Amino acid sequence: MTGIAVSTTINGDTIEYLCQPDETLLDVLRDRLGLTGAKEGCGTGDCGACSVIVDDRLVCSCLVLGAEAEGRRIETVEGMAHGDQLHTLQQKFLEHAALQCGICTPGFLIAAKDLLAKNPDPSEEEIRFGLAGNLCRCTGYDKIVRAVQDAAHVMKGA
Amino acid sequence: MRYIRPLSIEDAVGQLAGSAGMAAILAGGSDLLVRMKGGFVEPDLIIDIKSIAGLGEIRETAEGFSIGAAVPCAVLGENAALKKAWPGVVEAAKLIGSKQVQGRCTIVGNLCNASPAADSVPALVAAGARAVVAGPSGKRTIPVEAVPTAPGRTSLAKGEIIEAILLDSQAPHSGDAYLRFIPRTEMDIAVVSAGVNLTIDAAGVITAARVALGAAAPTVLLVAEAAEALIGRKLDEAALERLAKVCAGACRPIDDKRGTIEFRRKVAGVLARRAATTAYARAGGK
Amino acid sequence: MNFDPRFSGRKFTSVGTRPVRPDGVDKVTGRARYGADFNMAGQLVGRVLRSPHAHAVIRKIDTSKAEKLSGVKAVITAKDLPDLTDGDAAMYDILDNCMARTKALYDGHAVAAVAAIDARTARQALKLIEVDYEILPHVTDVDEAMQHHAPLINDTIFTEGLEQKPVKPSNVTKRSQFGHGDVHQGFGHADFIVERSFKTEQTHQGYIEPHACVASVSSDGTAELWVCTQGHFVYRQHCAQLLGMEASKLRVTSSEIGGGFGGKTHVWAEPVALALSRKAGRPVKLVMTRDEVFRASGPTSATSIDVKIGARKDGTITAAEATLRYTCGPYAGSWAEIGAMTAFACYRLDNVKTVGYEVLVNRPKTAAYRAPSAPMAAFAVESAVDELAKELGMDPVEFRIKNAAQEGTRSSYGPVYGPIGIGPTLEAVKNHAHMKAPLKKNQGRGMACGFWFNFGGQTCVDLNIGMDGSVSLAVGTVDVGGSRASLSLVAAEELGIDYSQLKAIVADTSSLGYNDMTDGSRGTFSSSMATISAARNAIKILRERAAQMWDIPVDDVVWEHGHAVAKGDKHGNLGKLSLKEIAAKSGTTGGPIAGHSELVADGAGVSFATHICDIEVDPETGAARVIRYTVVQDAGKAVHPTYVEGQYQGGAAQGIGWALNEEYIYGKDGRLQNAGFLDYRIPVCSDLPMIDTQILEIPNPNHPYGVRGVGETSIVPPLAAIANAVSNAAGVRMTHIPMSPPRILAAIEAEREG
Amino acid sequence: MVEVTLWGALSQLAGGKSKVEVEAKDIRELFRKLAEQYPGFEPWIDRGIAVAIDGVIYRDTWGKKLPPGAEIFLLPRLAGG
Repeated sequence: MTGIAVSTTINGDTIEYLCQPDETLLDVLRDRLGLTGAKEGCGTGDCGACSVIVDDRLVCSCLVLGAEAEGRRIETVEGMAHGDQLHTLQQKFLEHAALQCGICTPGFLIAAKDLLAKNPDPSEEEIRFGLAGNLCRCTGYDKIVRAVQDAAHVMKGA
Repeated sequence: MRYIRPLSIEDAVGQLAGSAGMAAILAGGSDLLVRMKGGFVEPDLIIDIKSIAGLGEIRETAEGFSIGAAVPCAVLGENAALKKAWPGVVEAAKLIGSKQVQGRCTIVGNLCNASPAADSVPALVAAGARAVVAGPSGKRTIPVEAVPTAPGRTSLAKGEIIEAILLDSQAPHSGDAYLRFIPRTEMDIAVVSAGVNLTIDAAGVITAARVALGAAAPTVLLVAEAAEALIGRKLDEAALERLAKVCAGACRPIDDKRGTIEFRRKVAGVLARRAATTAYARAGGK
Repeated sequence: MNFDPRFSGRKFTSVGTRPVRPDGVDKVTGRARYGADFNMAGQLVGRVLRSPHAHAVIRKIDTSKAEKLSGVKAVITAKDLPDLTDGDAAMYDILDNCMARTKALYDGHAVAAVAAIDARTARQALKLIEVDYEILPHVTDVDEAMQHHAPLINDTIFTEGLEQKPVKPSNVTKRSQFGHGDVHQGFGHADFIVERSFKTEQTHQGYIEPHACVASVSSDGTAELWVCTQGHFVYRQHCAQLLGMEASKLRVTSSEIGGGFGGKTHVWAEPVALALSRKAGRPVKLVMTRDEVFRASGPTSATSIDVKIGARKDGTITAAEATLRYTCGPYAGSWAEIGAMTAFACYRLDNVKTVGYEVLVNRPKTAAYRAPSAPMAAFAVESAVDELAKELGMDPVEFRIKNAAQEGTRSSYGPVYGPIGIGPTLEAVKNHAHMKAPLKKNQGRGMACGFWFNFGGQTCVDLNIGMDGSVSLAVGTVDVGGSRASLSLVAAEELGIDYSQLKAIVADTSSLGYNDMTDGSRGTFSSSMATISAARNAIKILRERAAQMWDIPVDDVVWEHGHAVAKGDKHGNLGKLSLKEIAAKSGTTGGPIAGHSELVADGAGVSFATHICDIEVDPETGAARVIRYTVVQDAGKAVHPTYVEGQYQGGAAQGIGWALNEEYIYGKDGRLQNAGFLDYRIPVCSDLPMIDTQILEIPNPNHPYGVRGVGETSIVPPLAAIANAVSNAAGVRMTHIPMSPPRILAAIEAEREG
Repeated sequence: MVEVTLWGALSQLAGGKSKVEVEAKDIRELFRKLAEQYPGFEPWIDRGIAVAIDGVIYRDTWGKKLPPGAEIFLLPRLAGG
């Protein structure tokens, strides 16, 4: 088995790395690049904790090979804030206490960002179905949905 | 283990045919990577087909639509023409996994994974879809229902790749629909499912119909008797009753962690009824 | 230490507000470090080999091929974790569960482990370990395991708690009994009696973060452990004991924790990681896969419960009886005992009897799950209570109010209650708008009550005041859901300063005295008590320093709103000294200012909740959907109300999952068939409505601010509330949890066919 | 002298008595005297027994005073989640 050289863009930066053919993008982000914001909750695409955006598509990074990132544009939770200015979603998650343990939070933020990019004015039902790929075991989702609603409201006004 | 990214279907077929050990096709990866993670497969060669020209596109042809093998299901939902012509097929494709999985999974992958519970397959079968198979000896086109032969098995020979799914233009006064049953509202594998495609005449009498059931047998079931129960009738209560009964009777399900034989039989009938009602309305029937 | 924990009825400035949590920004930016987010230089990858058999003798393990594989640095079996438990049966069970010694007792039981340079090598090494198993007959069902002919899981166990010591070993490890009065006589006075049997399936806490740790053992006998846990001090004790180390030489740091709910109160992988590191001489990172979490951590009990309740025509319950059988996995536990204690705790009963049986099965060792054992008992009891109300023709809320326990009632588990909140939660539910909202076709409403004990325990807190006047608070209870925010509010309240001047952290085991874990709803209850005590100790020093600065007697200095104030006419011109001003001079008034506290926070007080739920059932498919949900619970005092609501909502959501879809499914071969989030179906966002909450504040007399534990009680009522709602929606009484669509449809069909 | 109510398992070790009288000022003395009177209690005390004094449950505060006339109940020491 030999390493595959990959050149990609992560949160706007050009990044080059070597990876093995069976390494997932999640493995690469966490173990090779130190970007541990994406979490492995299941490794099988069932929990959404590893959500990232690849070329404007929301995906589970555990279901993407590191080798597939060649030439792509990847967004992770580490790229959501601008300097010390939090993204509106991040701010609203804090204000609404939309996190308890916080392990699912990076995945929810990325999924919510993708949701609002495609549907800036979602109904509660659209939010719930749009975020159905992200499991949260602490909150019962109530405060997460409210945070996304509030963020959508603020972002529309901006 | 090797990972390659061929640029032509011929190259992919050649690599696949010539591979010594186990070779796997990678499009969306939502089944392959899960199997690799679980240690169920350890391919010697991964052939990523996403760089092959045309495989990532939905083309409108004279006959209808050609959906490339690397088109993610999310893209099906974004194609207005396809959605208009085959809403049932698109609904089915959009039910696979989460938004995250939608961004990756493909209907060809769903078909080749050969799970009896695959969501898009009953809808494709009801729609009369065909698969374009590229192989070492050229190309052939086969009905979708001829692809899976048993759970996890397909009729594809060594070196063969499905490069596209063909859907004819929908006939006038026709409609299709797909419904599945899952315990939650999202994220589950179908416990049982039904796809219905039908055409009506001016009087609302059904002139053609195809009914397919998923997770009801080792492979997708195209239930001819269910179509017969509809053809020549309006979709009245008697026809629906007959359809439900025939579908329940046609099932050969199993008891497993997702459902019981009893449950699958009953709900197959219920879903066929409901899907037929939607398809009929889409066809313009009242 | 003279700390007075009694409720003082003070007015609050900080407590009861809703600021952003101190660990929040790290958690929304991906910077917070959880169990698997930490690495050490030279670290190896640990992997565990697990039994595929439910019950098997381990005849021989040959690790030689794995050891020879290039890149493998250590392979261990039970031989590398020798028995140092010295007759401590509970610790021996923990050891055997970490690494099977003579028998594999469940599908997923660890039998060997490797440490290698990377994950791929470790995986290959596992395949090279040869285990020679002699497969034994197994049993996974609770009722089957109690039969005489059932396969024996441990032939040294004889049922405890029987009148006569049994002559034969059994899978029933213990019988326990609670109650008072004479139930036989009580049933004799009843006009109506409901008697039913119930079953609940095994569920998992389902935390999204798998167990993870990094262990590093040095050749000098010191070690470090980074781990996600609900109690790093307890993990230190257990690991040190199992590895023969001195506790003070093992420094355990708790990472941010990605959910626990009781599931991270128990060591599994940590002693294995330490043993691997000791053998390899390098740090070892061990992260469970999701499959391993389901197969080999600690799910809840599966149960089988019989309930009998009788009442007079006027609605007075005359007698109540229950027999509760709970699985423990393959090791002795006290899970049915808790069920037996909690079952009827909501009611005022003259005649009550509960009997619990602890049952061994070939399933993973049962661990606590949020108010452990109470939800199943409440499901059975509250279902029967609802049915009885129906037979009496009484409103289910009124029937419960009539029979609810109150101050002075002898509880079903023994002691007489002090002031309690069951009555107020029922009254609140009775008057709640939800109870009056109209229902549509195929919809039904259900309600149910729940009880939980709540605990306190050993607690230690350090409060340090910096020279700039900012305050750092070091606590030893792991923050599972926002307790750093609530404890900062408490410290701010007591010191009279602003929340923003504080920073709370969870200290490691070498930096603070022993703390019990965050379980039993104790995190905020006990650490807030210690925080108040520490703050008061610091205030004493602040007053002394102010007295020095003013050169007056310390008795003339009082602490008011964050300032030292000189009292009496003599010092009228002295003004005030702020905490910041006193801190700035601390270097020359006696050095650093700190407040320390160590205490046992007992007197947590019991907790009650009542839930309301609307369900819509599809009569053709048996699908049940939650339409509306309301939680009413007593918090004593909600320190940070938003996080209290969060606990209520989270517990309700977990209960909804348990009620409708979550269950361990074993095949005939005793193997777990759904060890993943695909087929172990926890609720997704689109499954749930908003979950309304109503916080009642009935002060706990044994806490200075009146705080009660709030974390667990919310999972107790949902199973029953949903079962009652399904019953009202579909006209069928559901007796088997989860009420999955096939079970509901089968019940509807059976009812139709009469 | 306080009257102490035992739960089932302890009651068996005390020869079937559900209530026993003990001269004790606090929980520590209570446990010591109980262990003297009923040696079978010792392993239970080691494993942990909770004491309810007038309905309030104490698990570790062995210095807690036992007020005269108080209702004293021994209970199994439980775990939470």
